[in-house]
Amino acid sequence: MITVVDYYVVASILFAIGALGFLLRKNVLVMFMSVELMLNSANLVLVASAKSFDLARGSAFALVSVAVAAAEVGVGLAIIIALFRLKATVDAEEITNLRG
Amino acid sequence: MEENLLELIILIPFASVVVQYFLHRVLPARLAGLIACGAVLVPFLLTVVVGRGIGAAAPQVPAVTATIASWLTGGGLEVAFGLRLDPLSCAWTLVVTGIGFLIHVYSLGYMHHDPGFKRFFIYMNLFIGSMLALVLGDSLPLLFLGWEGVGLCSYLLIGFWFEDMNNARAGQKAFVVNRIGDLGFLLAMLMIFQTFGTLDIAAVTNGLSAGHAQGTFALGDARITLIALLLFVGACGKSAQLPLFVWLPDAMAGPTPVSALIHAATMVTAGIYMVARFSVFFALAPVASAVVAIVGALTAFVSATIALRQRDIKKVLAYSTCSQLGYMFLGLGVGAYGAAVFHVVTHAFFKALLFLGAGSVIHALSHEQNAMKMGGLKPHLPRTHWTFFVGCFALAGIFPFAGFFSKDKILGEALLGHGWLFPLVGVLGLITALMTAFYTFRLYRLVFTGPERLDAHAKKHLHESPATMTVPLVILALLSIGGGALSLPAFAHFDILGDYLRPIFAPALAVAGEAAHHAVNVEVALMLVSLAVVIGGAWWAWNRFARGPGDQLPLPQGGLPFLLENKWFVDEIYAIFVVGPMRGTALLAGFFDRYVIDGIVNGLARLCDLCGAVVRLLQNGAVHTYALLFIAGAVYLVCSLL
Amino acid sequence: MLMFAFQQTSAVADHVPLLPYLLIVLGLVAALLTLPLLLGRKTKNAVKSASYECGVAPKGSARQRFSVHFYLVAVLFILFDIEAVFLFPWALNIQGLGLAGFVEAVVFVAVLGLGLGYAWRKGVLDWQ
Amino acid sequence: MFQDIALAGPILLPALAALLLLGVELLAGGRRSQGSFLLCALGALVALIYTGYFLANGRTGLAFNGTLNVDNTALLIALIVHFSALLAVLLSRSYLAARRDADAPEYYSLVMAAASGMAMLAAANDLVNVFLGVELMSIPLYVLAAIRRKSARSVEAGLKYLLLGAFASAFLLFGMGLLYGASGSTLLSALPAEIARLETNGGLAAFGVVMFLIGVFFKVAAVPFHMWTPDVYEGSPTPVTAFMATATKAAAFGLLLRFTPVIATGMGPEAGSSMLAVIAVLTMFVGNLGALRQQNLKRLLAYSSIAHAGYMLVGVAAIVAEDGGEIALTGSSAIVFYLGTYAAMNLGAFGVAVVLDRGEGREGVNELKGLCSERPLLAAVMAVFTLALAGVPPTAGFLGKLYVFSCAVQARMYALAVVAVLASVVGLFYYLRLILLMYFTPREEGAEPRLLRTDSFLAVASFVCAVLVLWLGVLPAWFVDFVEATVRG
Repeated sequence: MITVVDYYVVASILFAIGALGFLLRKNVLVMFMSVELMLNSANLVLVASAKSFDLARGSAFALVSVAVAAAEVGVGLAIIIALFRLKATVDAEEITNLRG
Repeated sequence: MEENLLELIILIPFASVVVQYFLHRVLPARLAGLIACGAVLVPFLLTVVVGRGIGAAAPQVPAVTATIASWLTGGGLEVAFGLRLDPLSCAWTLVVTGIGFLIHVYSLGYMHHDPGFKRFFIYMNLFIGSMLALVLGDSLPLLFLGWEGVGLCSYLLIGFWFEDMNNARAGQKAFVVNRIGDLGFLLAMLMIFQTFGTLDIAAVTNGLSAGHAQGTFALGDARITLIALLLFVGACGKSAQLPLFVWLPDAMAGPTPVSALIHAATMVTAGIYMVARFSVFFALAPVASAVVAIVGALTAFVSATIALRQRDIKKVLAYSTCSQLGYMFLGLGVGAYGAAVFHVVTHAFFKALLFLGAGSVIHALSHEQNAMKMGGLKPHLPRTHWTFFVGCFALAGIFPFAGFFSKDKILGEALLGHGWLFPLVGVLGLITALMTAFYTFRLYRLVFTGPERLDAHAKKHLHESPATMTVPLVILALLSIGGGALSLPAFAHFDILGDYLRPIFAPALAVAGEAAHHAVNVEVALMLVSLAVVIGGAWWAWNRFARGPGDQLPLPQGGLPFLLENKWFVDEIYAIFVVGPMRGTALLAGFFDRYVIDGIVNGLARLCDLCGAVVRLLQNGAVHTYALLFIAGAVYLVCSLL
Repeated sequence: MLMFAFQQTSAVADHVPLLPYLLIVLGLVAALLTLPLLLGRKTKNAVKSASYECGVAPKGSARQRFSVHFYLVAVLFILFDIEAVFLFPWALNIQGLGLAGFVEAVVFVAVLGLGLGYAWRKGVLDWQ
Repeated sequence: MFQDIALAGPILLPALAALLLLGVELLAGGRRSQGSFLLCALGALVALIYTGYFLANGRTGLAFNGTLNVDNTALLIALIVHFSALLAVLLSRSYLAARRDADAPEYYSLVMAAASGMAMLAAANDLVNVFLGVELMSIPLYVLAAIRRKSARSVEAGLKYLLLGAFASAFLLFGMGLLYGASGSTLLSALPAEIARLETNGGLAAFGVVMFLIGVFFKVAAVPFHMWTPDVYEGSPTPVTAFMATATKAAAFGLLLRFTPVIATGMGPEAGSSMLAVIAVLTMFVGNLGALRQQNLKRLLAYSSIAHAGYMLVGVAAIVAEDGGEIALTGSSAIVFYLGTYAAMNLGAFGVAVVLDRGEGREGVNELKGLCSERPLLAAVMAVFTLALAGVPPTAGFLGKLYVFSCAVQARMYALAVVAVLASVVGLFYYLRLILLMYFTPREEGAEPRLLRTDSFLAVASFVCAVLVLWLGVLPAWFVDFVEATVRG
């Protein structure tokens, strides 16, 4: 029997995968993708909870968060392109001019 | 009417600061200096006018109060910008503005050629204003405001002549050490607020007296003791007591009038003021009082030993200031509150005189401060010489100069006190008196008599100081001679200051029990003993340094054989029983000062730097490091739930 | 008996109509894949094995650069695409939401339109 | 409906300004930097006056089915946000005029959009609105950080902020999901009761609270979620940094204040406050220690802003410790007071940094050398800000600290109060160094005299800040009364 808790577990695993991806990958684009995975795991929690309470609010919330995430992606890609134009790299480890 | 005058007392110095700051391009230097002097003289006159009205001893503490504006409210806190002129604050205000005015006038001459002339007077006026806020404020926050303000001015003035960062260390040291004291003060303030629900000083002290009468606060109540101790930590920082006294000798790097005003006559007595202000707390906390007495006596003793061999004329006076402040705390600790305040007043007279005299000497010798390179200045600087000479008598405490009466009052209360502690600190005080007389006359002999040891450059410019500098010296010398008349010994039944202050300390003395009145012959005998001790010390130094520094010219190593050559019986006893241990103590104290206290202060700074380096090392610019720390923090927080 | 079991677990019962649909889909896919093999003529040359009509060439350097315009348009597309999602719930409840809902939707579209106009003005849509 | 829109005015007006700015750019085209500057400043001013009017007349209430709670605290925070926005815009003019690599209309439009998000965050009473507010605040800030797109440092700052900010948003959203799962409600005001009702999900709620808080900690720059702060503050254009440091902090603390009941029920007052206390202590010390040897003024102020977040967290910890009761009110007003005064002093300090920068990116602390003799008024103003940041009386900074720390004492968290005072002592070192540089250190031998131009808008802004800092320090009664009366409602 699949309960809402199972959804939470799956979501947590997805979240952890995303966080690990963010930590381990050097490519800025892939790191960004990992964040999207984390956001979607949160959406999973929202939708699963909405289902378990039989309330629509959580699903609507998920919809909003998807839209907001899209906006974030738009901005993110733009900044990454600006960076690539300046430094010809998308390696996060090479972007360490600001430090100390 | 009186309220308005009271407000003016504190507003005038600040107004003068504002005027001088914004018009500093326009104002001629001379005029700026005169404005600054006037901004101190007028408050002094106003204080005299207002203060006369509160002389009458009533059951209620007589006072004039004024509220300038409402200040802090909220969180159950109601604090106004209120001023309160009662006998205690009146005494301090008169000293601050009176001596302050003389020192301002003196500075007109002393700082005449300095490019920072105008800046100097702005800081000085700012200092006077802050000090008045400290003394006149009727609430703890206002007191703290003044407390910080004088600290800031002191810091600015110590660093006055410093051109680059490294040399500003002295100023920074003063600031940091004071901060440790402030921490105690702040905590005490928070605890007082928690206990009494108000920060109004009169309300707090009245509340405590009433609470004691109703049995809420027993004698030796732990909370009251803790508050008293924390207050004393604050006082230790500001008034340069063990172990926080290290900053004061370093502070001598500032211009000499600053040393006279801030580091001798006024600011450093702020700690005394605070303890006197909260005397009820200390009366109810015998442990805290004992700590005050012991710390005071030890400071007096240790600083005096260090002063014995100092070569820098200002350093001698600086250590002497620490030592005299120790006397005052000793007095407060043994319950001789009135005597301690009396000593504050006389000390302000003669220490300001000595510092200004030293300044005059330094001025005449083109900034030479080493007493080993002076000598024989008596004919060249006649007015400076005789005023300084008077100051020496007062500091040493020789009858009938001012220092004699105040010092003797403290020593008398201590030596004749009950238990074992009071006589013990009294004896320590007596030994200190001996050393005080010794180093005072050593300094006098080294500077003014004996063979001239000036270098050529200093000799060429040798001249007596102008009248702006010598007139304040003369006035201070007269005060040092006659100041003792303010409060003659009990049997003389002439005690203006004591009567004036009585209502202030009545609650504290009611708690602790009024000191027993001693028979006249006991008091007189005691006076004679202390006088004998002091004169002995003075006479010995007088003879020993008749021909200049003698064995003290080379560095201290190998001084002991010379001492043994000396045929004097007293000298030999002194050498065997006193000088040896004293030299040890002095060495130890110097060592303690240099390595332990400095070490702790510097070590803390270095530790902070090290931690800062670690923080900056982690900040390596890589997003991955940041994310790793982020996740580590997240994992820690989540795990802390389990 | 079977129906009884289905009634008990209604979640499964809800999906029963999907079963024939699934079978049809699978059958169709299988048929489409196998029939050309059986019926079609087989010619092999480069043009024939290339992707049909459009899209990115399947082979070549992975480091090949694309015009930034390509990304800009793609990003714009994603944004407007997703914002359109919000119009669906509104459309479904258009009766209940009434005039106020209509005004809100108009404002929403107007703001989106402003964004589009801005992008247009900035020359994002000029394909040069 | 119209009532709702009127209440949401502090949120909608800056948004409208943002759209107008885009619209003007759309119709007029080209780079009308002067016009967009004036339009933006006008928008911020109107929003500020509107918020002030509502505050003065007690026009508060719930809007949009209770998803926005425009109460007095929200209005106060919005007031601080709009004040910061206005002053940051005033600083921007001369900064942007000296640089050719940022587009003015977009810049101003984004500032207004972010201000709208911040105001929304302050009033949000629903998780959806919280998330929207956070993102509407953050996304424009990402772009603003990177807006000098020819400058590698600016773009690097934007990228770092974006990556880590999105990362933190994921935590925030995940926490919201869990809280929703634990309560079945997205209304912040309903969360504590619902969580208590569905007590079986207690663990879930606590987990949710922690994840949510991590997201908020990132926004207020609390250790160890602070690492972005120094880099982003250094790389961003100076006025943007000033805006970020003051307004973001205000908005995020507004959210945190509204969230305190949820922390207390979700984690329990004990665990919640001790966690906040640990974070607060770490934040105060790391911030102050990191600033010790900084050579870059903006970076130094960044670390200082971390430390200030720590001081304010002390107050939050106190509020959570005594769930409900008197301290919730005094603590809230103390923190709001702190935020207001901090905004004034920090904006002022950044204003001076803009003057010293001279459009050439001179950000070293050594630029302060000899300022006293060159520009005494500027030096005095900077000294006021520095002393205020250090918390030295009689400036407002001292009072803010006093209020916040005394909250900790009221909540019987004595150790925390002592540590907080100690940390502020450490902080003195580097603030003092700035004063030393200005007043005691002359410039190098043979250094050219500098041409320090003060744009008139910038001068007005700095002057307003200095007056506020001193006024609120010397005679704060009216402001404290006002804040406390309004927070009490």
